[in-house]
Amino acid sequence: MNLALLLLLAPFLGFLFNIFFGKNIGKTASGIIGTGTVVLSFALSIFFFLQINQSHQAISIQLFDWIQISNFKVDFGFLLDQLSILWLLFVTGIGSLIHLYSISYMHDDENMHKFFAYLNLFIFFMIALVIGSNLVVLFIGWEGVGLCSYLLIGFWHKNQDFNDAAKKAFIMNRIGDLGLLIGMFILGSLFSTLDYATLKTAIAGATDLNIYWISAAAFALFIGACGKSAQIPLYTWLPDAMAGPTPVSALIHAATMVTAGIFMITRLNFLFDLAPDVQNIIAIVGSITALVAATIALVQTDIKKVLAYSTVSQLGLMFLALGLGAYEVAVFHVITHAFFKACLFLGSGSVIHALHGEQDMRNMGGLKKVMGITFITFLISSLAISGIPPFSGFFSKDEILLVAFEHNKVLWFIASLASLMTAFYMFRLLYLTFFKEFRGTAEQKSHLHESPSLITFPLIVLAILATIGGLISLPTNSWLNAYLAPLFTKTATEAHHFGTTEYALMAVAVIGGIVGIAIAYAKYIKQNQLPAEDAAISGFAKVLYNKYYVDEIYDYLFVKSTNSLSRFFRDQVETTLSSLVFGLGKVTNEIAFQGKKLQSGSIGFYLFAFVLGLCAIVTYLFLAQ
Amino acid sequence: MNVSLLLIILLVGAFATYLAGDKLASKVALFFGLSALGCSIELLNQFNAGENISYLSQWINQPNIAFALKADGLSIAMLLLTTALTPIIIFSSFGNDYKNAKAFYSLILFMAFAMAGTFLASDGLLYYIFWELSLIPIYFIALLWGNGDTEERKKAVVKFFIYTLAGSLFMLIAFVYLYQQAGSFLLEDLYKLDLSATEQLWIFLAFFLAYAIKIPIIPFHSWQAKVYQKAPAAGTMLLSGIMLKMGLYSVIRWQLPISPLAAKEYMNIFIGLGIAGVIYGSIVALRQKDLKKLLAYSSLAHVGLIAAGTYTLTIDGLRGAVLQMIAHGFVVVGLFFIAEIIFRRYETRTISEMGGIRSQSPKFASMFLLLVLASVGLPTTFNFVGEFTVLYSLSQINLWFALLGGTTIILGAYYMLKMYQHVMLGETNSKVFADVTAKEAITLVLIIGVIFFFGMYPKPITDLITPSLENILTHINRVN
Amino acid sequence: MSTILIIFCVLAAITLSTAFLTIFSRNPIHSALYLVICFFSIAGHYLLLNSQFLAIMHLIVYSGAIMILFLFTIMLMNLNKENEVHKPRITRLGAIVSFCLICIVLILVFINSKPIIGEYVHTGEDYQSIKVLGHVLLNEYMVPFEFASILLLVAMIGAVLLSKKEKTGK
Amino acid sequence: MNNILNEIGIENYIFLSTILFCIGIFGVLYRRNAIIVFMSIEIMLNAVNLLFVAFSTYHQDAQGQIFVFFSMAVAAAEVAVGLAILVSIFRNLGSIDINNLKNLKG
Repeated sequence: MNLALLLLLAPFLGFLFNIFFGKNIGKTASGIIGTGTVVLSFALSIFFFLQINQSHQAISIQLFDWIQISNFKVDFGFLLDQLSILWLLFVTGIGSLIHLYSISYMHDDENMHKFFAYLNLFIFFMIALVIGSNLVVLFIGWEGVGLCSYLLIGFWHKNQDFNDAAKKAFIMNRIGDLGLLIGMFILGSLFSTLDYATLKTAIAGATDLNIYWISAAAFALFIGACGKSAQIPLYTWLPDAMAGPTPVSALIHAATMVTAGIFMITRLNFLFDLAPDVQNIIAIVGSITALVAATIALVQTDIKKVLAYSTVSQLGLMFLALGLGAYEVAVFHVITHAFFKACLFLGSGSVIHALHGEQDMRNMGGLKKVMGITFITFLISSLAISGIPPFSGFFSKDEILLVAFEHNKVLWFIASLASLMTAFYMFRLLYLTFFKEFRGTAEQKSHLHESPSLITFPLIVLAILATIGGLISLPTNSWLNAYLAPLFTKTATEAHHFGTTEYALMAVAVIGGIVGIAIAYAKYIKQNQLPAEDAAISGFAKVLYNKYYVDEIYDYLFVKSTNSLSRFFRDQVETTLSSLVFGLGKVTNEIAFQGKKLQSGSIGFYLFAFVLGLCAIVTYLFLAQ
Repeated sequence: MNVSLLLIILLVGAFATYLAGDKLASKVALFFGLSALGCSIELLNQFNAGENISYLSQWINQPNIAFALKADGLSIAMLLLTTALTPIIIFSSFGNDYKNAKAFYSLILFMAFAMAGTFLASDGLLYYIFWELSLIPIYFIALLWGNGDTEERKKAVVKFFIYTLAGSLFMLIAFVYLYQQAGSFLLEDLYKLDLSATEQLWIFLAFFLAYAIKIPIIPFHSWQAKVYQKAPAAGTMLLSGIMLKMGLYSVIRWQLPISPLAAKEYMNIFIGLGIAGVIYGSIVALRQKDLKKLLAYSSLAHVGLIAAGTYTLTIDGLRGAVLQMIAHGFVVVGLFFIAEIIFRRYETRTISEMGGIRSQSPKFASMFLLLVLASVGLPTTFNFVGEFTVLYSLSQINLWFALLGGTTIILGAYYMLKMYQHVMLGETNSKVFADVTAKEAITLVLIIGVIFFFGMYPKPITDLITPSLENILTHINRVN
Repeated sequence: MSTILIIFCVLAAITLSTAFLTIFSRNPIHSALYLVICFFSIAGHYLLLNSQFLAIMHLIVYSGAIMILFLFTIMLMNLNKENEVHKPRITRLGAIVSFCLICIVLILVFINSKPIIGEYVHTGEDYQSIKVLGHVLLNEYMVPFEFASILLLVAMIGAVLLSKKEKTGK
Repeated sequence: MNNILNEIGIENYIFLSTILFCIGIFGVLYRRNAIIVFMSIEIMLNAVNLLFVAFSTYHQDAQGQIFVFFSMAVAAAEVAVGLAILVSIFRNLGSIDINNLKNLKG
């Protein structure tokens, strides 16, 4: 128990230390402390993993009461089971690597200690999210990682554009958070608990389940997941979030935080299984997101933007798997994706580092020669994400496509199309960045260099993982499925029956990937094309380049309308209300003023009033009865 | 210990502060504020030991008015809020150089006295007297030490005074009517009354008018923003931190149990008003140019949610409301203090004239950010506990209420972060921003500490208020 | 119809008509003279009710003192001309309406109160001779009596002060 | 000897004094000349006095008559002061038309 707490609190202690003393102890020291705490957590995660892999017994910790609700109470409780430990492993593992990477990457920044503090805080919240034993503790982590994302996207806070991006990320996440809250409220009132274990038994034991409300809860939770995991319609924050330093993009916006939605849905799989309508929605949203994001990624020229949309697209695939009830497949893809996408981001970070902040691919090229390690790791990851065997992405993506084919051909087609595009844009990225001649300025060229070993080491590790990561769940003999089996109610983990269809599908997927690569090769190597300048883009490409104008539409529909409503309220309604109140005063004043005129001073008039008053009083007293 | 000792300390403190002279006034006031805090902690101990904390003596025979004070868990929670915030507010004013300081600090203590009395009184007329008494010091504080154009300030403050006074008169009428029915102003006697539905409706409305103006619930809020803007920092803190809570407390203590039928019958309307306040306040806050006005509207939004919680008439709603009241009290005091700190350096409250402070004073930025986060109800802050409970109670009434009320977490984040961005972030400001002084830092750290401690461990407060809220709830549910 | 009733009717008729004439006369002197007649008739009523002392007092105070005062004032102001501008017609109409209204209201009140009309008590005691009145006045009403004298004194001083010509030359 | 009211009836006195009183009111309303207004007031006072005396007889009691004495004393004082005021008004304004007296206006 104490070790579990240490696992949770180590990054938090690192955060406290760095925020209070980080400035005084020097950059490297604060980086080492930040990294060390996460490595400690990672070690503890391994410890718990080994423990649980043997005992198959979940560890549950209750700390103290937190929130008291009439029909239940929420406590600080933690649950270490297969799922949470799996997540812990790659969160802290990749976290450690990225911390390590950051020591070098952020070394020039004056606020490096803060950077590490925030990263540590993020890891802390992520751990809380993962190991919380109930939805509210999950919510702490959920909001906490959102906060860290806000802090880290806006890390260079002097640039208001970055701050805008940070704010946007936080607020869009909060829209999802509201959904999560609503889902919690429905669950709370239905089952009087928010604890996963009790919830599971309550649902399993219930005889008359109200499917309508359960579906509502599942849908609300899905909205929450949409926000955090950047699905349509709440995905636009993620590409903007690339404003943050690249390690942040790798850690938060590719590998860990954005998978929180998938974690939550997997966690509550027993609930989602009861709501097939919601599952359908999830699958459809996931596949559409995958396709839309992939199309946008086709034409982006900012290296990080391409990766960002690629992330959205991959997350869409995961949601597709979730929607089809194949939770373990989604988890599998989460893990492999974490490896190769972190690697890709870190690799792009390495490139950006070498080019001193240049992110536009049109100004890159030919880096293969100078940045060998970066190139190779990048290539491996690109192959992995494109689904080329034997790299890890092939296995996970293939499983998703298989599941989709089993359920719905249209979804399969969309997903396949998205993967084909993935292969194309990834290799477009690769070719534009690393092949041909360097297109940047001469000054940049003179500084080109391979990154230091602190940067390349994580790249190598991640590339290895991206290569062999597929081993944990081979199509016929899946360790992962067996490991996760206790979590799921449905026995969907049965090994696929491998027949001709499956092999054919696999072949189609691989061929699709190769076709994508080939098109990219033809276009950018053979024909030596370059993406057009911003002004020269036209037609559908322009729509894609401008991301379907979704940002503009949202801006117009929500931000502008809210702002003009606000202005209307401020200028019209407020003044009206205010003048109504003043109006009351004015009416009183006016009555007094008019009444004053009655006091004309004319004795004759007074006497009349007197006599009439006398009449009235006498009538009232003696005659009215 | 006698419960009236608390009131005596505060009252004596007010006079002593005045007599101490301008130089010593602040210290004397702080001393008495702290002793009042000690006194209420002692009351808390006694209460936890199971003692009955009340004081009753006949005051006027004809009509039958008693000097009746009674403290249950709810009252003690509110007393703690009052007596904890009063020293903080006094301490936060140390950095300002007010002229005629003795009167200023004396009025603050006097106000604390009146508010503590309001929370303690269990006799209708006594309660009413304290209720109105609290209006007098804040009127002078806002009028004499406020900022901005004198004429405009006078207008705003007089409007506030007359508006709230007018609302309270309806409450007085309700009390007179209740007295005619019950023959006594004592709370227990009023609880026992068996009024018809129509009578209850009228009484409910009369109370509502008084409270809706004080809290304020839209559309009765038009005094708020201007007064918050014009009043001095301490005045704004008193208003938003404690005085608002008087209204909410009174809803729970007086309005709901005395007229439960009406409260049940028209529940949806009043919850709707509260939630309308949430959305309206948040949206208006989006485009405020003045920092204090923005905070005022944010306060309107939060208070709307609290009010909606109280009108759900569920234990969750009441408990969440009380928790949120306390949390909001601390946060809003902290935020107004932030505004004051900036004003001390920049001599402005206009948001567009700020910006880039974070790079000048990172410490200040962190503390500000923590308060902003608390205000938007991030989990592990006290506000989250209250907000969560209130929203849950709303969802029990109608899911749409929770959904609409929940927009506060989106819109709240929007306007607060937008404000934070324009006040703190961006290119380094050309004007010099001296780092926070030790006194300022202590104040802020105290507030932040309270917010996070109770955000993690709200159990003491929950346990304190729950029995008395359940008791009130049985009174509410006595008729069906 | 008894003699007394006839006397009453005649006196009442004189009272009312002279009262009206007082008001309608354009010349203040005439008004004053009609008022004197009115007072005389009221004194007649007193006599009819067997209150001789009061009747005498009435004559002395009203017809003697007060009316003389009036006449002197009128002469002092030289108002014995019919130069008064009448009030506007609407006011006069209003006055008549009010007059009718209050008459009706008051009379209705008396009618509504349903007085018991029947035998009147006659104790045979002496209650209104000078002797009895003086006794009551100086025993039971001693203090008010003294105050009345102070009042008269004060009124006298006041009247003198008020009507004294202000010294204009400064 | 009989009560004289047996012959006349108290109600006749009531009506008489009521009408007399109303005539007084009418005079006050009708005329602008302050002197006449004063006279109307005297008529009203006398209407009341008359009723006092009538009731004094009705009750066979001296109290009513005593009251009339006081009433007379007050009336005398009032007339003395009132007329003095009128005189001084006349001196200042040159007329005693009550429509000219508008100084009561605040």
